[in-house]
Amino acid sequence: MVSLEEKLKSEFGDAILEFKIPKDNRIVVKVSPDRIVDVAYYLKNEGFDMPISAGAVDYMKNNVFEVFWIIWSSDKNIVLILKTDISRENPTIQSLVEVWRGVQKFERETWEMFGIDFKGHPKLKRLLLPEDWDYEKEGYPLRKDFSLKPYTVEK
Amino acid sequence: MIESILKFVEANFKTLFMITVFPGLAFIFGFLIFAVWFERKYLARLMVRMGPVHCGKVLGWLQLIADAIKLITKEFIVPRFSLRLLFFLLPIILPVIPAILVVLIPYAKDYILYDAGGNGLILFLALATIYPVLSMLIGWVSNNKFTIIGALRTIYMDVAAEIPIVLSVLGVVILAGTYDLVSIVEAQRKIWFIIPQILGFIVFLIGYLGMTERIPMDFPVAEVELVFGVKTEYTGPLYLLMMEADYINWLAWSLLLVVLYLGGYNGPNIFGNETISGIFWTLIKLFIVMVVILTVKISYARLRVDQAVRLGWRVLIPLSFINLVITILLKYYFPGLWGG
Amino acid sequence: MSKYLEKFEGLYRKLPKPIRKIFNWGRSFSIWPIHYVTGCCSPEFMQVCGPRYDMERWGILPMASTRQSDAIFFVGNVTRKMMIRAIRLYEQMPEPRYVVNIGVCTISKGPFYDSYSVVKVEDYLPVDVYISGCPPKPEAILHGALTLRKKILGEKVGLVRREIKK
Amino acid sequence: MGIMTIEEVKELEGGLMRVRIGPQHPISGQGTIVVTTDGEIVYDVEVDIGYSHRGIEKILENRRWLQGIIPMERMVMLDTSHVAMAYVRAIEELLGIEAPPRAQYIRTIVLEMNRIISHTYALGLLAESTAWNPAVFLWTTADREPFLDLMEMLTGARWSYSFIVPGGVRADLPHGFREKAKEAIKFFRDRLDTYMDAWIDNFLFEIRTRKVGVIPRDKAIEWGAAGPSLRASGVAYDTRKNEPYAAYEELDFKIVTEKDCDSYARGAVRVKEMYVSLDIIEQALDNMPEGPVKKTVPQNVPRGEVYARVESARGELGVYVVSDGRDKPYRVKISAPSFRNIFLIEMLPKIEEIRFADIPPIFYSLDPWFLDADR
Repeated sequence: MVSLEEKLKSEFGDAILEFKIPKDNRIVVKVSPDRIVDVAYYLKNEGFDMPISAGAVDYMKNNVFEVFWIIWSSDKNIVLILKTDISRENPTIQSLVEVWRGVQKFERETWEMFGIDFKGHPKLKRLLLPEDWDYEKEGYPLRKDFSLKPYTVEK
Repeated sequence: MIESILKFVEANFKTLFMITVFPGLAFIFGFLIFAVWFERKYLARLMVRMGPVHCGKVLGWLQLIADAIKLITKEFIVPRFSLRLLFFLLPIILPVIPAILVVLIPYAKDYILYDAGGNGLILFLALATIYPVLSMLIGWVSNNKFTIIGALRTIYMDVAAEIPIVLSVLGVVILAGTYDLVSIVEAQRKIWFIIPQILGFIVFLIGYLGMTERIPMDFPVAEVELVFGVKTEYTGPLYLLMMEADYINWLAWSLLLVVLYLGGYNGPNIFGNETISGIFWTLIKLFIVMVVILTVKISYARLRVDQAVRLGWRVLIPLSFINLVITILLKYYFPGLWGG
Repeated sequence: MSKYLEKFEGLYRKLPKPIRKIFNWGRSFSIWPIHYVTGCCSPEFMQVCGPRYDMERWGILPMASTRQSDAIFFVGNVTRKMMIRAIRLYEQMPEPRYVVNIGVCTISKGPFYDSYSVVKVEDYLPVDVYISGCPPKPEAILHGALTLRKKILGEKVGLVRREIKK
Repeated sequence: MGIMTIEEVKELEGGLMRVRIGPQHPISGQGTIVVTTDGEIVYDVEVDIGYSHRGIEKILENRRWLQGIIPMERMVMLDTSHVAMAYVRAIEELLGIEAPPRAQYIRTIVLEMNRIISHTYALGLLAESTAWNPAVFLWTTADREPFLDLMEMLTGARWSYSFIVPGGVRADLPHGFREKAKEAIKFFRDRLDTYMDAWIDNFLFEIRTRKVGVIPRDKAIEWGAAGPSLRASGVAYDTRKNEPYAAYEELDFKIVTEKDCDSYARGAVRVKEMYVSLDIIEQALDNMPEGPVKKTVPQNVPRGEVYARVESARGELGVYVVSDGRDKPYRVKISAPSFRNIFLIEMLPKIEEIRFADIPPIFYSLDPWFLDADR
């Protein structure tokens, strides 16, 4: 696993912002958003082939969205968390559907819940929210500035 | 005036009795109530449930009456984009066809309403063809996607089941040497045709399951993909009529099965009256057929359309030809056994 | 209310009392809910239809098509997206039709009291019976179903019950 | 369902129609699948979910750590303790504590009983979807009841237990639980033998499900299948072995896999897994250590982020939790197995011929639970 870190750093240099091994079978890699597709392809060739999940976290104080993909390696049995930070004002990121086809639905959900635009995604269509949901009026539900107060039942 | 009516009734008492009581209206309605109740109760027991219990104190026997009352008093809806007149008329015509089939069947030696001049079998098969066509039309005029797929499947089913049925029935006709249903039953005095015609019986049984839309050949009404098949859009009283038609069709075909292969009304004369014991044995055999079919229903999966059609053309039709050859040989070497 | 329904309504009102009683008896013993699940009480509802609790003893039989059914059992939370469909289903059902709320989510949003998506059923459709619990015990669901039965037995026979709230 | 619009009639003239199966349909559950078909062959399938989306991820940000278990459990009513376990595992990992050994064993028993409850449902619906032996669906409903009774005896509820909490479990085994559990296991093993007989003998069921909905091994990995659907394609992936939790490390069991990759194999995996679950419960009952069942835990969880996963009945259930050191989570992302599995059906018409009548068996062999996919 140490070798993977070295390999990544020698291949991509400064694009690898962070490399952590919090416990057995876990790797956390943080990359800069412009090299995300290259890193993803590289990792796929390293054996990380099955997408498990993808999503985002809203860090309102730092004014960033942290987008993450969780990938499993079928022969090494390691879970990899691939992360990247994008700005909150202009949330666009390259989609990884071309690398791992299975992340399609997760990216679609993230687009819907956060308003993050995944470039190159084949089907950004509403999935979970009702048809009459109005983003202008109601906002994106999983962002931190979305309040549940108007929906709460009065006691 | 009244006298002449009374005279007419006296002269034609038997015919009138047959039309109104047995095997006419009263019998058909009695069968409907019994069959639906029995199906629900029997299947429920096989599913380790109770089925209807509380309606009518004993074994829930009034359940069907309650259902009928509810359905009759419900609003009926005619969908806006359907062909309204046909949508309304076809379900009313539908139960008539199988009801005619029921009265073509001999229940005892001299107890038959209409013997079609010795061509009862041909008339039966000819009339029975109308039922799937009407069913298809109903699916078409309802103008719903599920009913249209159901209608298409009805035709597939007709193609898969009808031709093997006709071919297998030919074996019986050759053995008995007649199209007359009474003579066919009489020809089974010594041996029921299920024994020499075992191949033909299997083919007929599978075709019969198709024509009556029962598992494993019930893909036109496959509820897991088609909701209710062609019945999907019908409400209240019209739905009741469609259900009735379904069960009467089942009754007619089961009776034909009894007549052709299970010896019809033949059986020991236990009541000392040939007519009554004939009717008794017909009904007992009918009941046994019902139980077998319901048991099959609960133990097998449903065939897919293509599988069923393939079964019909690739397996059943060759089988029925082999059956024909065997029948001809039997007829040639043992002519005395078949009464004709 | 359509003209056709009004006409039938008048007819029903003119019927003698014993006949109307018989009608009510028939209706009360054959409540066919739609085969329709909205939320997370559905496993419990399934158990109630199953062998141990067996709702069919009272003639309650889930039906596949809306056209043949008499009642909607809202089984668990109803969301905004589902409510649009539920109203449509309710409109497709023939009169007389009944609505039963199973589970606290359908009554007051329950554990999802601050959800942005869950709605109360009574804001949209007229509700006949409320069954509380999360999920309710099978006995409670049976009791609710029998309460609906009693309600049908005691009501004035007619075709039209109520209009849909907008 | 319903009336066709003019556009749809025109489509029908072109030979194709779009049938919406759900949300009110005998097989649909809370979701919808939109099938483009000419009446027989299926050309395209589209999954439309969200009919029971309650926004659990958002609600969790509004709840304390312990309170969060309650809305979380409503995600999979058939399988609540696995969901709770995933969340609790994440919290315990953040806190850096572990439950006492006796609690781990009790957790294992609860989890495996829940797996049986859930798998009987999947088996019953697969049977129902081919109209194979409609009785089986109701048999499974009946055979679930002994386990529901055990759960009620142990936790006080039939479905939503909230039994597994950070630091252990809420209560110790009650009196007479062991004997009753043994009885239930013996009864259920008999019933499973009956199912196996019915399953293997029933040639019509095999005709309907063999070679239907084949998901090859590489495609299953590429699309991210989960749980039994993945194992039926020959991938030995089971979090209970790969990353053991509760007491699975000390117990002896094998991962069930099948090679056929079709609907039949997916059903067979579930039946065999139930045998394994029964064995695990028996072992856990026999080797149960003595001791306390609960530790006290602080209200606030330290800053950090963690991805915790468990093997729920439908597959791997992962929870990605971010904590900012307060008494409420900052963000919870739930990766639900049904959400991964249900989209497999979208991909299938592209690699093989599917007929309209194949849709229900494929659908139910994937065992989707839409509430879980919607969250």
